[in-house]
Amino acid sequence: MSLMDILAIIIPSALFFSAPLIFTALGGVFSERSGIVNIGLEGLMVVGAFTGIVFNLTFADRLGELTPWLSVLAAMIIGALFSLIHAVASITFRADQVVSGVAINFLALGGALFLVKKIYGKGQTDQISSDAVFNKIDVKFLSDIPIIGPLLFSNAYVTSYIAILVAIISWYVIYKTPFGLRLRSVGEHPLAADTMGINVSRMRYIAVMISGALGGIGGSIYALIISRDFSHATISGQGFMALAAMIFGKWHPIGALGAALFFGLAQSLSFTGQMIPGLRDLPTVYLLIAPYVLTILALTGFIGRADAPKASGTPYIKGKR
Amino acid sequence: MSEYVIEMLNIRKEFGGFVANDNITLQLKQGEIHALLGENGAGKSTLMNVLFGLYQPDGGEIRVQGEKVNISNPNIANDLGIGMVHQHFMLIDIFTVTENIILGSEPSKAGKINIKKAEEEVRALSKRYGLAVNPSAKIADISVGMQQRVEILKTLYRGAEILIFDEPTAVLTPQEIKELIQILRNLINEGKSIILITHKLKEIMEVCDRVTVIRKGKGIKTVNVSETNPNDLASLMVGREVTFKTEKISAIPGKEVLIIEDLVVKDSRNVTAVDHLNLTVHAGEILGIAGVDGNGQTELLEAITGLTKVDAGIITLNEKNITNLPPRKITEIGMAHIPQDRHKHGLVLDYPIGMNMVLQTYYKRPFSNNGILKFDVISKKARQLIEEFDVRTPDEFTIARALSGGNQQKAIIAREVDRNPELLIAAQPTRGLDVGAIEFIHRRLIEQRDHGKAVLLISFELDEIMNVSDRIAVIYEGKIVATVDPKETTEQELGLLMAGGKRTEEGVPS
Amino acid sequence: GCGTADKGKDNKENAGEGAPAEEEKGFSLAMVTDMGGIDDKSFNQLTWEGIKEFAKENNLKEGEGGYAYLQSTSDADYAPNLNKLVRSGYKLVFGVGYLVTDAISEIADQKPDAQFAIIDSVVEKPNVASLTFKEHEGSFLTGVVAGLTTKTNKIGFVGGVESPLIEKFESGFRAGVKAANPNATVEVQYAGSFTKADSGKQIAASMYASGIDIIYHASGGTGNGIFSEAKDLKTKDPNRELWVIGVDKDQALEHGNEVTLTSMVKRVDTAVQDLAKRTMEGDFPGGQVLEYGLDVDGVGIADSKENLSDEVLKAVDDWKQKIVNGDIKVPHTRAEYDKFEV
Amino acid sequence: MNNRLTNVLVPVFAVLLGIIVGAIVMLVSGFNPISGYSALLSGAFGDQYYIGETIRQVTPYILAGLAVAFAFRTGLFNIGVEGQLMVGWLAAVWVGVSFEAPKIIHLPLAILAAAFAGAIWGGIPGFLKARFKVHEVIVTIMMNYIALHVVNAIIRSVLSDQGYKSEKILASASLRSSLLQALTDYSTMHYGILVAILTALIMWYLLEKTTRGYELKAVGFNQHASKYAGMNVSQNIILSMVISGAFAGMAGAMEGLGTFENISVKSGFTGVGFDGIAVALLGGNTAFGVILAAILFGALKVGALEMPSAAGVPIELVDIVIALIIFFVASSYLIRLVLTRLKKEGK
Ligand SMILES: Nc1ncnc2c1ncn2[C@@H]1O[C@H](COP(=O)(O)OP(=O)(O)OP(=O)(O)O)[C@@H](O)[C@H]1O
Ligand SMILES: Nc1ncnc2c1ncn2[C@@H]1O[C@H](COP(=O)(O)OP(=O)(O)OP(=O)(O)O)[C@@H](O)[C@H]1O
Ligand SMILES: [Mg+2]
Ligand SMILES: [Mg+2]
Repeated sequence: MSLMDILAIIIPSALFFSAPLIFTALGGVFSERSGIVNIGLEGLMVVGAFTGIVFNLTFADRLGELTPWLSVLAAMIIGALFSLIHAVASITFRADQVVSGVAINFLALGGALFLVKKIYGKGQTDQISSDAVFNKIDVKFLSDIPIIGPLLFSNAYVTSYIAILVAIISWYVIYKTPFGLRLRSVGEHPLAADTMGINVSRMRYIAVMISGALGGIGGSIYALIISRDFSHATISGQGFMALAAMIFGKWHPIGALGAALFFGLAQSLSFTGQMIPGLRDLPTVYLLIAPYVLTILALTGFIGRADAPKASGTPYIKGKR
Repeated sequence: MSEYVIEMLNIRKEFGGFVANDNITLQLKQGEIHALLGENGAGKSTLMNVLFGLYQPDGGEIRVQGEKVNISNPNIANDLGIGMVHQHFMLIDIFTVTENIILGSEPSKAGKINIKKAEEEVRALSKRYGLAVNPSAKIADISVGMQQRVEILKTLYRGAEILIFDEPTAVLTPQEIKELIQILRNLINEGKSIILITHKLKEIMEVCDRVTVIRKGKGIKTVNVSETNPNDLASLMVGREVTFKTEKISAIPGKEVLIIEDLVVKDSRNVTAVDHLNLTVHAGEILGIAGVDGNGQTELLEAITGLTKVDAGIITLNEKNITNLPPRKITEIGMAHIPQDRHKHGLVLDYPIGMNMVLQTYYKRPFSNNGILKFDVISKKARQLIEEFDVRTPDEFTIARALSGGNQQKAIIAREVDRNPELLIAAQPTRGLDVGAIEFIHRRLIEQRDHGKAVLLISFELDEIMNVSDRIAVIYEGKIVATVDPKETTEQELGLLMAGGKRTEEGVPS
Repeated sequence: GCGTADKGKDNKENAGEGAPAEEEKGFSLAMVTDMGGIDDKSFNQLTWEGIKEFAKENNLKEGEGGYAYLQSTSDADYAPNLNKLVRSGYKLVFGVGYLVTDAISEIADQKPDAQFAIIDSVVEKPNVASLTFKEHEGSFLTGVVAGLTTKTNKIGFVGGVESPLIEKFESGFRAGVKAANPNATVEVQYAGSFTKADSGKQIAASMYASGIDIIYHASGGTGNGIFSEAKDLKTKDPNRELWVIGVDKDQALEHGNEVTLTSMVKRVDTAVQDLAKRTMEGDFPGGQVLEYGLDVDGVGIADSKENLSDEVLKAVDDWKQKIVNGDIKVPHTRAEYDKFEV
Repeated sequence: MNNRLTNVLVPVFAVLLGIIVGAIVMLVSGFNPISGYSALLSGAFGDQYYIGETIRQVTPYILAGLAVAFAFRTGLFNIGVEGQLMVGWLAAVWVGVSFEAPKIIHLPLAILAAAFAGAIWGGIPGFLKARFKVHEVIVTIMMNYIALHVVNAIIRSVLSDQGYKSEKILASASLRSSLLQALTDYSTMHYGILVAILTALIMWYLLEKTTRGYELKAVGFNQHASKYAGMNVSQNIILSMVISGAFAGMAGAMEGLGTFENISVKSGFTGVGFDGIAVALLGGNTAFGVILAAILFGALKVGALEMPSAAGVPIELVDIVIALIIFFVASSYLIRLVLTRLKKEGK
């Protein structure tokens, strides 16, 4: 296979693989930038996947074309509401944020499967219909550009582009708007923010709910585009990969985007690798672990240290120093 | 319409049973600088935090321009034209000066912060009040002095008419203090009124109109500065006589304990901070290093104590070469160190004060025995030190965090002095402390000297240097530019040398 | 299927009036699932369907004295679950999947007079019947289908986690392709998991992009990703010919037949029913290994054949005959495959 | 109010609240909480057999919990227990099948091998953190996946001939005992529980009584002050992860030498490592707390298996109850408020 062929294979598949991670990692960025550690991302994705699939199965015949979009919307809303639990616990009740995050993960999986059994009388849902999913597209005009056209703009899902767009928007919001400035101030030095008349709890509530919404989207597009159903194994570790992407990206939206894309590339490279003469003779295990080893090497080699927002993990209690 | 812009009447504030403010009354006249004076932990910050809306009073009332008000949060304080420069700066390191100033009331158009406009406004303000800042610099990269000017700008940006300064000078160099005092005057001329918390009586005498003294949470008395003097104020605040000039017998210098030859150290940004520096400290003397902040003091210290790498030169302690040795080796050879930043280096704030007392010695007998800690021994030692150095804490099991900076500092000094080292390094040992505590600490340093130990004192406070040192070395741009005898020099001369001026034979500045 | 719950109900009802109790001779049976649970769309589900079918015929009620299942949430649950069922007095206890092997042989020793059956694995104990399937033979037929259907002469196989069982699918399939179409090549990949749909989708993406037009998968939930990729490529370009071959059940029923070429079905359900019947009639084949192959239709290709041309079906039947007659021996390891000649 | 009393009451209330809310969930979703919980209870403690199974489940939870807790106490977050557990399991079985030896040698050797393997797997992230400041959370997550695939590959290529599982370990390396089986009516309980409790004691002693523990905690609280005080920060970070990893590896040994007596190809994570995070946090990252939390956790998990058959309640409900308990423990501030209220009214 020529390099071009290989790229033409791995880049599109990296794009759809990364999209859910991008959304979810961005959610993590919002939450942690406001000072709330969120290792509940996994759980938020579960809730998103569950909602997306159930909504899709329930309304597909009535909503037609719009079904996938509305499924994602539903997942977004439910994700945001679900994350309120984390917000209440860790902001209002000053819970240890890691503990609360862990609880979120248990609650999400337990609750979702419990409901699936209630609703469908079995442990996993049916496959959603092919008429109610996002389709692969070639972007008009762009896909005709030589070289990058086929690589970047063909055989892709619109959600991947939305993910990248959302990453850029997030960067703008966090670094260019008053809201973003306040968000970061609350995550760095809540007392200072308070003295500047910023409502610390409110900012943190908003941030956590944004992370819930984005996590919900991430989970739903994973389920809608990749697994097409929901079961105990649909979301198994992607949330933690998103967490890794967020840290890898140094709590920065564009960084998180880059990290998520990196994971996607590494993954699809390792699978495509199995078909490249020479590499195919390697024992499979080398290719299976390659993405993770690459990540560690990348971190060690040129990413290096990253500092979390100063106040992340610590509840803000008025009048305490 | 009363003559007072602010009236705090019988303010009471408790922290879980502990009475921090016990019916304190403070009245601020339009256009005056009103000093608030009290020991560490007397309740000054608490009182001001009440006025600024960070704490809610448990009793009493607040009036602004004669109107009774309820300041339930800082927003309301801002709206009432009250601004506060906090004791522990409220700045966000990773933000720029401008971002810190506009935070919470950002000029924006189409949802985007208009950073250009903001920076212009900041420039205008800093010009008007003579508060030199670089609007686009990150807080982490600017000097403490500039950080404080940023704090002041924050309040002015919000149109504050009444400004509260909580121990603004504790962290400043003499130069910066001079500038600050000028700034305060400008502010008054611009029609502002000021409450100034400070432990430095000299400053009160210099700029303030009236002063309110509080002790252990109770209001003692309010006097016109013109009708009082430092000694009266000191005894009012401490509740006993305080001597300022710590008198001491003249030193009998012995052998050379610390010898530094051609030391070169690079700072974190890898620029030469200590530049071929030579220095010697003898047994039985206190060598004071005078200098403006940022002339290499920090790097010099870290080099001597092994916290940072030496690029060239040799450091000798007790005839042993300690250049680039790990901190523990150096400690064992006989060095103790009262660090500049007590919270960052001095203490493990989440450990009980007792455990902090053995921070460098826990692994040695009698505090531990082949790897097993001996808690009874440690507690005994801790109680002894707490007693001896009068560290105000319920017991040795209280975590260090809950102590006032003043008492935290005493604990550190107790620990370091108790190791009875050949060389004691004291960096800014009295920063932020009240005169009582300062007097106590100075006596301890001199005691060490009198036991024939070498003491290296680094301070930005000239009168501390002048008071305590037997010899003064002036550091400028990483070099020792002069060594003078405190008896034969003047603050003016030192100030000049610290600014890089030359020195003539007669010791009269040219 | 969705209706299971109600089915359960109504046969409870007619059990209530219709069949008198003594007719059941108190026979009861139960199963222990692996982590997949009774609706894993694979052998757990098939076993459960077999049990339910049998129960229906013999008017057994769900619950003690009738039929039941216990789900395992981790490998550590197999032993306790098996033990539970024996202690609740079920006459015949199924363990499903090779992962349950050790647990069964252990409990079988502890409870010598209980009767067990293990599916997909062998336990040599007097009180354990082992039901295995000649997946390689069934896979051989799907290989034949693939070999004759491919336009590009490039075919893919995707396995879940490498193991002897999946190796049977792989070897049999490759042999079938080789037999039917020597010019076709088979690309083999393992996802390293039975649950990573994203890996499945990425593998499928790269395989289809590299010109492969048929993928046979033996990778459980990972296969979902393969189907979703195939469907999306098909939706985008309806004239494009690409296929997935399903496994265990007739996956066309679940994924539709626009991309499902055929499926290699394991009639676990019928095997379970046979065994249950024999056991109820007092003819429990303890200690025996019952191998279900093409000969007894224990394995084979699925009923939905819309996508299979007559000559393909014809070829399939011929090869099936050859195998049943023993004219050719289908390899079930890579080693045997390498030696395999037609 | 009496602080010690509160500290005892808070978790108790948290558990009660969790169970109550769980009951409400059952009610609204049409199940009978009484039968649900009695099934849970009998499934966990019903008779000696179930007790045996519960103890067997508690054993690895204790060790995994200790691993997470130990790292937490020194300011590190070890999400990699899962992977460290797997390599430990592999190492233990490897030693268990490789050669014969008297039990006094063979069994300890196998456990040590597991601890050692886990220590290396945990030490790598520790080293990368200390040396390159790489965030331990990412590295440990990545190491989990690497462990999964590498362990599977070794089982197939080294411990078996392309098979799916290793040989059964030799009796001389087994933690099982006919005595325990007789006592618990053939449960899979084994002597590992003693190992786990011993390890808890060791952790407590190490952290609370020794100079090493003093250093580790100091570094966890404030690296600058520790460096100033002459401690070797990097060394302590690595050591902390090494010890944490060793505990996790021993959790693997419990599975390999006790519960399963072999190791088979895994198609996914065991989950014990992730549950360990919850156990540690529930237990307040203290050795004793971890033991209690592990018992609670193990009982819930084992008891849950009984709920579908005996009460028709889906297993997942237990995850919900667990989650709720964790929430209420975390939100102890709320409970403290309530308790102080009650006290006030009492007066
Ligand atoms: N957040 C708090 N929680 C509990 N007690 C407090 C708190 N803040 C202050 N106190 C108590 O109130 C007393 C006064 O504290 P305050 O900060 O006002 O002292 P201060 O006068 O500012 O001391 P310093 O001169 O050192 O700044 C302290 O001694 C302390 O015991
Ligand atoms: N979180 C807290 N809980 C209890 N008491 C506190 C707390 N924070 C501060 N205090 C009390 O507040 C008092 C003053 O605190 P503060 O930090 O102002 O002391 P300080 O001497 O001003 O410190 P520094 O010298 O560093 O400025 C101390 O006596 C301390 O006991
Ligand atoms: Mg103060
Ligand atoms: Mg102070």
